Amino acid sequence: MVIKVRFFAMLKTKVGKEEANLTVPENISFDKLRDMLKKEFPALAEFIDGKSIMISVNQEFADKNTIIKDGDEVALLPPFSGG
Amino acid sequence: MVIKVRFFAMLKTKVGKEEANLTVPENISFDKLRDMLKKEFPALAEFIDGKSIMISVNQEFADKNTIIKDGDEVALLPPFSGG
Amino acid sequence: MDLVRIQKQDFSVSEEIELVKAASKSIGGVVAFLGTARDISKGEEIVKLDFEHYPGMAEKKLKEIRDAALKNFNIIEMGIVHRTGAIDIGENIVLIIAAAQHRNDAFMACEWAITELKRITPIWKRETTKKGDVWVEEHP
Amino acid sequence: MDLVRIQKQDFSVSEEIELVKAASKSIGGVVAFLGTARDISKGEEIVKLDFEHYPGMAEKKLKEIRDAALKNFNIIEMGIVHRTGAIDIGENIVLIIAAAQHRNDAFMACEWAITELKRITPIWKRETTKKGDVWVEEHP
Repeated sequence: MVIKVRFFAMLKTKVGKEEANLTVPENISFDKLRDMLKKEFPALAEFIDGKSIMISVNQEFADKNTIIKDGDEVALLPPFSGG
Repeated sequence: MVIKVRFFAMLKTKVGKEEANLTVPENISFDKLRDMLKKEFPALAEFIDGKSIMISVNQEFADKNTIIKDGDEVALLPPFSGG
Repeated sequence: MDLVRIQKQDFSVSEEIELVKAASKSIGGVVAFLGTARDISKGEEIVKLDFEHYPGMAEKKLKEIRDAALKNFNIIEMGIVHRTGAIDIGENIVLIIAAAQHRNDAFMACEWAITELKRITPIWKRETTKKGDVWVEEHP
Repeated sequence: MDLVRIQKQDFSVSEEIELVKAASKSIGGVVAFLGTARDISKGEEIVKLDFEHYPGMAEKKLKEIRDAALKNFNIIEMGIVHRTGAIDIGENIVLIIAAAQHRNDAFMACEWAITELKRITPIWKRETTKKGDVWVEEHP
């Protein structure tokens, strides 16, 4: 199945693009998705490992229990600095 | 000596005027002044006794240690309700 | 325009904030408290309010509040405007603006200042209800 | 006009307060937090700011903050506006307005909401200094 991955702020700069389509196995777990993202976007590996970024799925904060489905929109969110 | 006494809000209504001149002895103490005010304006006696009002001298809060001088402006201030 | 005032006419919150912000480009957080005339007080329907103040002394106390806030809180500027005279339901009564580099200081100073205003400023509110007029005696 | 918005253009604090006040005549206390672009950050002179947000998710989070504030605090209405894009020094960035019958509730809700906004809203600030651009990573 194919998901869309979006990048914001400093991560967008690191990756050099705003979004990417990624083919992932059906029923992929959240942790496996993290591993795939690190492999696919090595520039972001240290941020994903450092846990300084959050991951959203369909515009909601995701965690280990989040189920990823075909066509989902995943986003990598660096620390917020609004306000 | 003569002092000016000013009344505000509900006290103005009780006394029926905004201000009055009052002749008091030289070197009158603050406590003696309170007694004179009660005698002179009996409608206010219960408020002065009840300590629900504050007294200012020359636009500063006064207390037992305040010295009253000729020409001073004394005001009887009911509880504040600004803001 | 003076940063601390008592006046009959209404004020513009935006304009008052601009006045306070003019103090420094280092202002990052502004907290404003706006008191407005509400239609109900202790279950009684209010028709209108009237404010009376002790001219001279009231202004002096407001200036003392600003001075103390600038001294005791880490803020850059403070403005205080209180209206006097007749005020209709929904209208502005009082505005306190605290401006600081960081928001926590602005929140603390603004909240302190409105509490202090109610405590030490010779201003009195008369509420007109359908039953008549009454000078408000307690602090809300 | 929506009470919760993200927009490029500036806003008027007075107009936003009117929008919030329109909710009820029982509003007696309004607390507004206004975040503005200051010229110094961690000792570094700032030339300008740029804000980026996650369209859709950021608005959703702001709406969640308003809903939670209305549920958890004794307030009548809340408005939240955050700007995006380029912002010059001294300009408005964010405005949170909490309106209540009594001021304590408005202060608590407003302070909670700006802290929560910084915590959960996908908005990012880029500071331009004379040395270059940097995405701000920490909460102030």
